[in-house]
Amino acid sequence: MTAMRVRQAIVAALADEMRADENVIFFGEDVAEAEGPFKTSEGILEEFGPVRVRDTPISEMGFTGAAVGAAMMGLKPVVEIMFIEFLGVALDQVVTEGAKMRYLSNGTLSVPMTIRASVGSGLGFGCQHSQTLEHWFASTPGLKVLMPSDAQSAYSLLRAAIQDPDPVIVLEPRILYAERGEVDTSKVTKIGKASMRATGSDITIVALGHMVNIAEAAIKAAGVSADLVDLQTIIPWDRETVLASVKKTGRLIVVEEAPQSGGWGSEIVATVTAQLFSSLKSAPFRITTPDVPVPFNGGLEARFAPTSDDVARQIKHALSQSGAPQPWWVAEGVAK
Amino acid sequence: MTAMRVRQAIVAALADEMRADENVIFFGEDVAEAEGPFKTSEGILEEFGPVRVRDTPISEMGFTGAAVGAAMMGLKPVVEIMFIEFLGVALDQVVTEGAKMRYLSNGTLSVPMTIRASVGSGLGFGCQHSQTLEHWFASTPGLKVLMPSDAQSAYSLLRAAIQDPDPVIVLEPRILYAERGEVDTSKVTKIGKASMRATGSDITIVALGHMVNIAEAAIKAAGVSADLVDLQTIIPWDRETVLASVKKTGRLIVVEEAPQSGGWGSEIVATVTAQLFSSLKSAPFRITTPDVPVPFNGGLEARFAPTSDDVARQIKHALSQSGAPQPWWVAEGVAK
Amino acid sequence: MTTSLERRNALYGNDLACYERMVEIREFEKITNALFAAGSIRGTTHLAVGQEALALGMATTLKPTDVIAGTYRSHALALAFGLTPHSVLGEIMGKATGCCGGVGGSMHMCDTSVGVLPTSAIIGGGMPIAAGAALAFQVQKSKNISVALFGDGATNIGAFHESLNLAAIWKLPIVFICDNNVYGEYSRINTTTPIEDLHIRAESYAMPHMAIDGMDIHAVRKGIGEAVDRARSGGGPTLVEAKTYRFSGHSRADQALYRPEGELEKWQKRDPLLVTEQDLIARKLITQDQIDQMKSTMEADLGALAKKVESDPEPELSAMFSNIWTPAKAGK
Amino acid sequence: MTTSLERRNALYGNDLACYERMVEIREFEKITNALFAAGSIRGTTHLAVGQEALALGMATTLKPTDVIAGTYRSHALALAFGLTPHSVLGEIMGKATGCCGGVGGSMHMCDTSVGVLPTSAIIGGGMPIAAGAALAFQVQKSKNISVALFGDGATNIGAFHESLNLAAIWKLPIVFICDNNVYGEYSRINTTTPIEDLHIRAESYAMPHMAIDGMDIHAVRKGIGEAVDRARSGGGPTLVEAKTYRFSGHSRADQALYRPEGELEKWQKRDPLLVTEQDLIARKLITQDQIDQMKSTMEADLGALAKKVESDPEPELSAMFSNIWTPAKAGK
Ligand SMILES: Cc1ncc(C[n+]2csc(CCOP(=O)(O)OP(=O)(O)O)c2C)c(N)n1
Ligand SMILES: Cc1ncc(C[n+]2csc(CCOP(=O)(O)OP(=O)(O)O)c2C)c(N)n1
Ligand SMILES: [Mg+2]
Ligand SMILES: [Mg+2]
Repeated sequence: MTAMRVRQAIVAALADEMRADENVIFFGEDVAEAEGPFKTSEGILEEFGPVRVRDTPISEMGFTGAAVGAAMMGLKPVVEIMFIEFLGVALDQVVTEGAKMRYLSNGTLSVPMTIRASVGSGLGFGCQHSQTLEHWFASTPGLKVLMPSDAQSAYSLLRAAIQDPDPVIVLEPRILYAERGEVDTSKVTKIGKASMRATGSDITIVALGHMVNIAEAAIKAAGVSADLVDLQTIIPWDRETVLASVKKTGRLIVVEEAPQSGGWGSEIVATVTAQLFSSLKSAPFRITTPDVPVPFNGGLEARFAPTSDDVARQIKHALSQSGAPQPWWVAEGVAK
Repeated sequence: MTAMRVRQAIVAALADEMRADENVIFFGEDVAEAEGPFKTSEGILEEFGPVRVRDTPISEMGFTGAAVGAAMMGLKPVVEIMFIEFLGVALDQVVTEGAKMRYLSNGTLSVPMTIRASVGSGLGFGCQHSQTLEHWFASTPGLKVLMPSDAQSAYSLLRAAIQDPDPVIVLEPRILYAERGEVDTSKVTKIGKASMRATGSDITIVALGHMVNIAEAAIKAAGVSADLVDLQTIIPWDRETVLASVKKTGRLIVVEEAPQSGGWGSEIVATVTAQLFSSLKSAPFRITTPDVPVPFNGGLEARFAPTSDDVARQIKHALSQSGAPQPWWVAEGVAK
Repeated sequence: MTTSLERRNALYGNDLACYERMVEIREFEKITNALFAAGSIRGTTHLAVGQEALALGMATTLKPTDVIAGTYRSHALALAFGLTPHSVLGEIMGKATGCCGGVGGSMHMCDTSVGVLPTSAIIGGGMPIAAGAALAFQVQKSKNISVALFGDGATNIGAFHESLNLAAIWKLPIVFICDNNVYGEYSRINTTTPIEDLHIRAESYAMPHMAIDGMDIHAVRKGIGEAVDRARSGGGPTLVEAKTYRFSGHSRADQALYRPEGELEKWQKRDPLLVTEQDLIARKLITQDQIDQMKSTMEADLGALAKKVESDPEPELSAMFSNIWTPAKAGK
Repeated sequence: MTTSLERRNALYGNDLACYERMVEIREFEKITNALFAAGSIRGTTHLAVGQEALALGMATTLKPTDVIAGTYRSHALALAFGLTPHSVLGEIMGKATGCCGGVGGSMHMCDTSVGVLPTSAIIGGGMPIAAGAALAFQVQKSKNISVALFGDGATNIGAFHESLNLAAIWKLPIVFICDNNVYGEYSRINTTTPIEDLHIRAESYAMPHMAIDGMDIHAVRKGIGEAVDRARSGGGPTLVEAKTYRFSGHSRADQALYRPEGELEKWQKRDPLLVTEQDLIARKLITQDQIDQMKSTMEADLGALAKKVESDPEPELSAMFSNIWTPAKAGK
């Protein structure tokens, strides 16, 4: 075990994979000479050299597609998308090309590429640089989408992603880059497997990325006994673990940093409801962000993503009443 | 009332709006001289001339963004995206620019643009030309997304879209273009309002686009008394109508042409479950496509989207058992 | 049974075989068109009539280990590069015997044994992918090269610009080949593009460029050969514009009534089959009689094939669930 | 209170006022930088030091009814076009008094009263939008024109290519202005772009183009003026490359240590303020003393403003829910 910041864990995972397999290459905007706008590639160019580690022009379509093509030829490219929004100019290469190449080659080609992208609110980057956007990749058979919640999962998920024979997107909560944690570098996560951050009996809380930390604090604040499921893989998500937990607790809350309408949490709620309808003790529900662009102002942005206080309030509600609670903006009369 | 094909209803709506408001302009690939690859702009160039009706280069990013800019300056541009997949190279302009311009201008600008795009499976166009992709637009405050199910709604929704002061995307099920129906050209739909295709007492079926027709046939085949809600607007969807119906029936099925994982139906199920938990008589569930790319082969493609037979089977299940039925591929042992 | 690779290898150094393959493509497309008209083919199909010389020129200049990323209009490419008419027609008809097992369709040709990467039905979609394949060859220090094949209309999409710039700055072993057949769907190129010689767009990337006569296999080989040599020897990318003509409509039932009068007739004099026939006859490699014979044999053979393919097996229902993901790899 | 429009109008035909605005921008950015260092500004901020002559040249060549779509690096643009230091700093600090009510931040300037469209933080994102505004002017038969302002790095993204082609084929009243400040983030332009004179990319669209000295307001006015006249008189688009230099790092704490030795010093001799001072002194419009005086007054004034803005009100919680959708229009 080594203490590292999340961004150092990312560097370590990339370096370990690059050492283990010379087919792993890495490129993106300012990732080589400048070692990454978020310092997520410190020392990578120096150790692996300019053939395997490259700065790209500002051409997300071009270089993301290049990763698809290089992967089809046997390399394992890792690309960095600085802010997830930038895939808005390149989604075609991910969803319509990369994810479908195994299918369109009748199984003769695979696309072992990894896209790393920073996501999320909380740092004052404004509404074009603060979303999580998991839903852009939803409903895309062929893709896998992961999100770490701490240094250990940042390390273990990235290694798993690079080793995986399919296109994998790792969405990294930007707000965690500077956070520290202990990392066991022998651990490589199994893609598609959730991890239990806490175990308990009264309620199941499912979360992803930084919301796992928020939920953890909320569980403590609420003083309840809860299973806290860190999904880790959002596509395809771990139905087995979630269903087993809710079967046990009879209650489900999903905490997500995505707008109320159309976030991934509804998938969890809908599946659990369909499968475990008669075991449910109260209404499963989601705690989300409101349906608004991410505001820049600090006071507003602090209220944008679920807070541990608000999650605690809603956990308590779930344990005492069968109906779902109101989101804070309704409860406080700020909006409908 | 006039009998028209869906594609004629689209032409009629566009022409009526262009007659009513000279700020309405129209462009896209081969929509002027050639009158549209799907003949959805027959006579438009002739009537309105080359200043207002234009063919574009193959540049979805360029011309979709141009619609955003023109809308900000007071025009009401309508653009045609031939197949929804082509927005994969231009999503930025829709989600990250267009939808956020009102917000980023502190409310001084609006973006009254309409994007029409053909969607859906069933016609042998293969996996890069057959998806519905509503989820690309999910979780985007500022956007509105509509989908017609017949000639009348094709007409009424398009007129509403063009009149609306926000960016609106109309997803047109390609399979319906040649279908005929009666159209009352005095009807303009209210965006955000669902329409009841059928009313009944035992179960609520929520569907969108062509799946409304499939569900209608299934209800007949199953011989049940059902509310059939044609959502019409998927973002923002009509919570009020759906909740009122399920309150009455106690049962909910969502029929959607989107993969099982991450489709919009989970949003409906999750919201209904959270709001009406104690009124539910059986598990609400979704009937979806499997998590696969759209296959080209006719026999396979015929099984891709929900069929009326299969929907009927699942309706009957819902009325007799409290748990959700299995999708056909599980029930038939073809896949997990 | 002949493999794709054998069919490909049969072409090298054999101009007669190349001509025969051109005839095969031409007759194949006639049958495709007829099957479509008869309702035996679903969806859409984009005929490659007029692309024969370009396809054969590329097939015989590239090695089978090189790769090419093409478009929805790739029947000529597929047949020239070696795919059997059976596997191409099988795919177009959605049969289990198709090159993609029948789940891809007319727009999606693929055969990695001869370097045909899955063709993309998204304009420009294959270009960054081809650049990526070239990147792989560069990193792997392989001598293989990559080709991106695309239409005139594709030169207006962002992926074109980004791919060329990326290839130039990284000096990738790639040749960009623009099949300028004058039309993109129903639009003449001059209505969407303010320049006539598309290849000059390479100047934006300090990239060598040229126009070639895409109707003459020798001109194609010469031009592309130069670009291929440059790529293979580490000299970086080239943009080649092949001047061709789309003899068919864009797809399916398009009659191409929008063509200016006389244009088709003018180009018909440069029909790649005609050009090759004149060359072969002049070189005394074939006679007019043999040509006529070859065409009617081909027509008959492919007609018989089409009958056979019509009764080929459909893919199993399970094919719908295959080749999507590998199961996730187990971790520790 | 002075309005944005008044501040804009004060510049026309008044070179001294233009110089003073340049000083304002320079001092404003010093304060922005200091506030950022002190933790009073959240997120990120991209200084426009070096952009002053370009910004003022544009502001005085365009009319207030023309529009411009800029980028995240738009403090100079905003101030030059008329926005008050209060509304710009208010936005940067997230205050209710900011030009976007504090919900946008440093990357998102906007003031439609002087034609500043919301600046986009997506590279190339504003370019198709600017083309669209030009389209509107063309359709409306307005005499207004549109400007897209973007960096050197942006010339490698697809939106650049598509926007220029579209503007050319439709002969839109637009001027594309590339602020080539030598760097895109931490990358020198020559590491990402294989040509030096970016404006030659206009050849791909048969579009007139030119390079101008972006450090000299007179050169800027002359070059852009020509392009503006062309656009306004129906002659279509122009690509103008303004040769400038980014005197600051890319954003925030970037020290720009990657600059080759001597480069900054070389460019400092062309500092737009210096160039303008020399011009004004030569024209006897100002003395060195007056310059020094003006700078210290400006520094003091803006310092005082910054204090004031720090205590400006924060946006209400309800601002988070505003300006997203209009309520859906009622139908029948
Ligand atoms: C991104 C995208 N936009 C539009 C289309 C629809 N489309 C299919 S073929 C075509 C014309 C392409 O013309 P060109 O590149 O000249 O190729 P050709 O068909 O002549 O071979 C268009 C616009 C598409 N497939 N992808
Ligand atoms: C699509 C996209 N990719 C990447 C970025 C990240 N980014 C922000 S500024 C920048 C550099 C831009 O350089 P240039 O265009 O020269 O403008 P300058 O900052 O020099 O004004 C990059 C890559 C972005 N905002 N959008
Ligand atoms: Mg063409
Ligand atoms: Mg720059």
